[in-house]
Amino acid sequence: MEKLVWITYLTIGIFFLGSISAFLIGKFTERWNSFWVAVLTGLIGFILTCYIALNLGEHPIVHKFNWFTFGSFKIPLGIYVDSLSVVMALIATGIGFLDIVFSKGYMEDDESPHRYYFEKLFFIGSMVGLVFVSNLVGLYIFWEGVGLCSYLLIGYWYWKRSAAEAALKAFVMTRFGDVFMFAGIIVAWVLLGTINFQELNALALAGAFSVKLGLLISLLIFIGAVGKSAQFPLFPWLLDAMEGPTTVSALIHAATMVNAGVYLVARMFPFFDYSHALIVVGFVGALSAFIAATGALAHTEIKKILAFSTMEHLALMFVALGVGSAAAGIFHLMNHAIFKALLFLAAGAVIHMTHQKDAFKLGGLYKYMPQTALLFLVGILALAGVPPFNGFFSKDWIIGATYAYGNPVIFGLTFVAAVLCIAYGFRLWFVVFTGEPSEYSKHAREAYPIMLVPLYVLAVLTVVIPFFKEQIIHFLFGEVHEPFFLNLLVATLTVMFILFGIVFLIYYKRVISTVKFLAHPLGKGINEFLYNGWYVDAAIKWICRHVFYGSIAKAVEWVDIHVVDGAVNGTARLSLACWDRCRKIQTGDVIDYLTYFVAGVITLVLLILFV
Amino acid sequence: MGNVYFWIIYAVVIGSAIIALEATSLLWAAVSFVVLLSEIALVYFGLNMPVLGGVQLAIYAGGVTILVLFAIMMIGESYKKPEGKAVKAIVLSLLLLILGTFFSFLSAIDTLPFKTFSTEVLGTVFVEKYSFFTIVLGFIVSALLYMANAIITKKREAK
Amino acid sequence: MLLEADVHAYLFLSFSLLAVGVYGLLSRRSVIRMLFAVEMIINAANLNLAIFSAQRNVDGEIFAFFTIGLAALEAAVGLAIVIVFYKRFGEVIPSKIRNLRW
Amino acid sequence: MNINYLAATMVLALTGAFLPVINRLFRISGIQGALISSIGYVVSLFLVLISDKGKHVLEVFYTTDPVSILLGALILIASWMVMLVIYWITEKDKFVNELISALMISTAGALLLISANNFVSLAIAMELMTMPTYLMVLFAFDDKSFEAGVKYFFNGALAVGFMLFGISLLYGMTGSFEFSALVKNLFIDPLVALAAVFIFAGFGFKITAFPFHFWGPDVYDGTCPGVAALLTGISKSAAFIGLMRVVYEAIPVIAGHFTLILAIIAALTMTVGNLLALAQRRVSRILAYSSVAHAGYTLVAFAALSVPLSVTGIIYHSVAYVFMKTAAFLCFAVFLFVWGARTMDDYKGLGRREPLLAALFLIFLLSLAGVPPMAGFISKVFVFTAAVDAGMTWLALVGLLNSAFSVAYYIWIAKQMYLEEPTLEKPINDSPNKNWILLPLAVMAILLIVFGIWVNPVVDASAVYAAKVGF
Repeated sequence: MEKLVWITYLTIGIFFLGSISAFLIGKFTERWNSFWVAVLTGLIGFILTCYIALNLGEHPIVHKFNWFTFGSFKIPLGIYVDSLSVVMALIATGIGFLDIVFSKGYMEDDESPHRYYFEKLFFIGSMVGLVFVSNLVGLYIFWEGVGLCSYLLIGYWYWKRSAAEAALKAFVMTRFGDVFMFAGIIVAWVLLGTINFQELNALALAGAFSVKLGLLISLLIFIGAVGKSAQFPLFPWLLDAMEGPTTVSALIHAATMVNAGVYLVARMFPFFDYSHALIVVGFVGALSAFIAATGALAHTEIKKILAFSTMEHLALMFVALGVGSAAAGIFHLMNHAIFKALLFLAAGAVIHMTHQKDAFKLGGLYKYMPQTALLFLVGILALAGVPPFNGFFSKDWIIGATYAYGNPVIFGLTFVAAVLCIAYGFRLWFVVFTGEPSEYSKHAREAYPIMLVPLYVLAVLTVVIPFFKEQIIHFLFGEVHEPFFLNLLVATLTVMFILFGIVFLIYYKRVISTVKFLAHPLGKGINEFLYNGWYVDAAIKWICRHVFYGSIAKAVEWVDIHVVDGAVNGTARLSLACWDRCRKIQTGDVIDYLTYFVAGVITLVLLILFV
Repeated sequence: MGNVYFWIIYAVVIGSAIIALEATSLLWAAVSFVVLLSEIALVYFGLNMPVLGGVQLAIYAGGVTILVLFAIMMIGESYKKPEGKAVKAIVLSLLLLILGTFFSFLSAIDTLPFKTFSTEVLGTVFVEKYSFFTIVLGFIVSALLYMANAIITKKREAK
Repeated sequence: MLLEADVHAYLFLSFSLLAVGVYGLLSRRSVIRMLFAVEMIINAANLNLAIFSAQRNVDGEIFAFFTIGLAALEAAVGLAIVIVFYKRFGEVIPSKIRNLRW
Repeated sequence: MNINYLAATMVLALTGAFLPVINRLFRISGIQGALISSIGYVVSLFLVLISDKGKHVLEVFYTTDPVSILLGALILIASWMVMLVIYWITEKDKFVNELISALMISTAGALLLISANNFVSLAIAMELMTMPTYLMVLFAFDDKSFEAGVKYFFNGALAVGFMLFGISLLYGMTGSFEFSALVKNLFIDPLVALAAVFIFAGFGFKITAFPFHFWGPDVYDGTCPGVAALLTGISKSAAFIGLMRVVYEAIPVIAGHFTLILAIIAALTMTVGNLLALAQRRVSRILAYSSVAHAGYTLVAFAALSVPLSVTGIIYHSVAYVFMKTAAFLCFAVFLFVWGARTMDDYKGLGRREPLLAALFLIFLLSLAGVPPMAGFISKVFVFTAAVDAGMTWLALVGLLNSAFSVAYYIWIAKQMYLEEPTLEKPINDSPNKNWILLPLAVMAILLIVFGIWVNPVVDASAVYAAKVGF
């Protein structure tokens, strides 16, 4: 047991060590040497994680220590590794490793690979730390580390204005959620006296605190998860984050960052369950899934379609958690990580070879990149949930669980979203790989072997995973009852088949034209509505600008008019922003400053007199 | 409450202070300022503190006033009637006075009999306990002299 | 003893001097008068120290020596700044120079 | 006071006092001057570090406890770095030795201030720290610095006057200046409250608390940035500790009634600082207002004075603050010297022109914003936890909101540096040995990160102090 503890710490540490040495070695020797360091680090990290997974017995690995103590106040830290964390770590390190290998081909023209691999290893390391720590404070530290790395990686091509802005947006939006999460942690710590996951869950199971308090804490923490996992309404950053390199998107979407939110909810599942927060999780998930699935239908960029699909699948996981089936959610997380990594990396190969991100400007690529096309198809099939592939098993389980849960709204939204996968998936595939080759397609050639090898590994995994479903579920959750409804399965497959038919007719046979639909104002409106993600981004901007900014400005304005300036020149400049007025106190006149000083002293004295 | 001498001194101190601020001519203001400082020295003498009174006279009425006069000669001042701000200043200072007096009457501070300390005691305590601070004052003076030298030379070179 | 007064009267004196000093600092716009006002405020504190020292022990009186020294240094520094200010701007009214604000 | 600590301050002040003399005699160059004063700093630092041993002198006036040793060492390091940067950027100025001399004497004042436990020594140490800076502010010798000098002087004089008045009132109540005597003899009384307010006003001037802060941004902006680093980093940190000693050791009996007022002042200070910082275009003013906001964060800890954690909050924030603010202003100074960059527009693209310097600047800005690995984060955690502990959750929430707000303008500077196209074409002062100047800044960045992770020294020191003041 003692050995496993040290190996766990070593696993977290090796990534940070590797990231720094990759940077230094790349900086002071040949730049691409950092790649070998990164590969070595990733491999060792993966092997160590596998070792932990194989040696993990019935009991979780637990180690506790205090970061520091001060009287009765102490900040505990420590690790807690059970099957859930180990599976998350396997996903992060395994897919991270494949992604590192793939990047050798994708980033071949890059000038600073040492920076790239430094940030990348740091990212993976933060994620591994995040799933191994045993309490909320430790999680928060790594949580911020993940956010920082995503900021750096999304803005990796910082000289591109759009990339820089996307990075900033991702940072600000996830930070916004984190503020609430931090508040939740503080509330939990102060009022419940603990921040350890196991103790919190035990308290919840024992019913040691009121449901309302639990609901408050759960919701505050859930807002953090919403920001990190890009759910409604904090998802617009995920779309803009496509400005980063595609390998980074693969890492963010499949292996690390967005999974963190799902992991957090799963980790605190009993707590959420006790405090009745799961219904909120379910509703947010269902709504996000619906928004994302419809949005993906309208988009034209390869990566943005994939981004919407990520959001949808994460939402499905949240729905699964929300309806109380944590096993389905985590199983789907694992499957999603595999096929989404496959899709993103394949898309990366396409984009790298054609230098074009817009799917509708490509076409007929099958002829030039047959292997990539087939691998992409495997990914699409898994994404759509077609039977022999892994996506089918978990997605069907989620639909079944939702049906069994019995809430018609959640079920309806989830069902529609789940079946729409096949529509946008095949729409994307048909548009990119079939039809007449375009200008961009004609220069393309097959991806390099070093890029194809990770793809093949992932594609094989999509087929192999279903065979081990029982073992995996047992490893994770022990005995779990899986709801099964034959009618529902048949209905799902039928609707999916019909949708496939429609997509086939529109985009492959091209017998139905969408031009007329788009020309009609209503159709155009719907398209734009979906394209812009239901205008949530615009709404957030509007709220920021008008509600927060406007109200603060108005409040300060009022104070200024009625208190500072009197009626002298108040009403004239209503439209000035808040600070523009506020700073007028700083008159620059030394006598005014002295007056404020004395007035301050007298006010304090009066306050003492009367308070 | 105090005897008649106290109130005479009170009147002179406050009166000269006000004149020092309000007098139209800067020279009269300076003279009034000297009167104020000397009156305070007189209070010290009245409290049987001849050394403190002497120091007050020497440093203030001697040193500071000469500095001020020197500055007045260099600068000069054309007196202008202050505008606007005086009301705020009067209100604030009156508030301060009223609050302070009010608090002092509310307070449980007790009037002890006045004692006289001999100059020997003063000197002994000063040397034994407080002599360290003369070194500190010396450092302040040296830093100020260096900086003043730098600034004055800079000024000369700037011309 | 020449000045026979209880502590409240003395406090009234020092508070009055403080108030006059504050009044001067806030209402006079010329730097020299402001310097006068600063000296008045410090003298008010000194008066307090001397009075309480006469009632209690010798510490306050010695602190008053240091305070006088510090106040004199402060006056010297102030005059140096004032003269530099005057030489540059040709002006003894700091309220008129307001480049640093907001 | 420990004899070694006393020797440390004397060595520092004497080195400062004799530096211009040496210059007058031997005409030393900038590097030689830096070496000589570095020797002074190193000896002094060594003496401070060994000052838990040796005999004690002047026990009535000064105490040497872990807090003064810790803060003294850190203030010395910060001041040392300021000295190096000032030598580097004002090498051509004939009077740089005089400036350094005043800097060292002022630092000696800060060292005395953080160990004072008597109002006499406190007032005189504060004057020793403040008085040279009245003239140092004028050193840049341009219009702005004159204006700043006048503002600083009159505000300072008023503050000193009020503080002396308050001290005299306390003396009148008890007949002693010693904290240990005051804490025994003081009782709740209107005059004591008045005196406490007056003394707080004097400190409020130094730490730029809300109604007393107005001089701050103008002066930090108007003077040369090296002096601003001294004013806002070192002397403010020392004033925090001085105020802490007054509040916890001298007037705890009355301070307990001030928590609400302190909380209100803290909230106002933070809000005013952050709101006004958002409006600025000049980087020095942004840093100045953020310094005001940081005074507010520290006052949050003061407001929570009923719990022992507040001591840790104050000390930790002072530790973090002395490095991050000093270093931020020094980075600004170097940018100003090399590129002439003052406004936000000038900072565009400087991340590409000066990658290492900009990276260091970013570290300090992030620390000011309170991002995890740096000391600025942990200090905020302590401060806000102390507030929650003391039952002032609303204050902690205001603080959290404020620190969320403040991220905006720090990130804005970073954005200008990294994401925009450069506007400045070539440096105005391109020194060949430019990389040397990164060394002092890197030292501060490393210390900032070390104190962000290794919290034990500060926490231990504060635990000792908390035990001493009777928690």
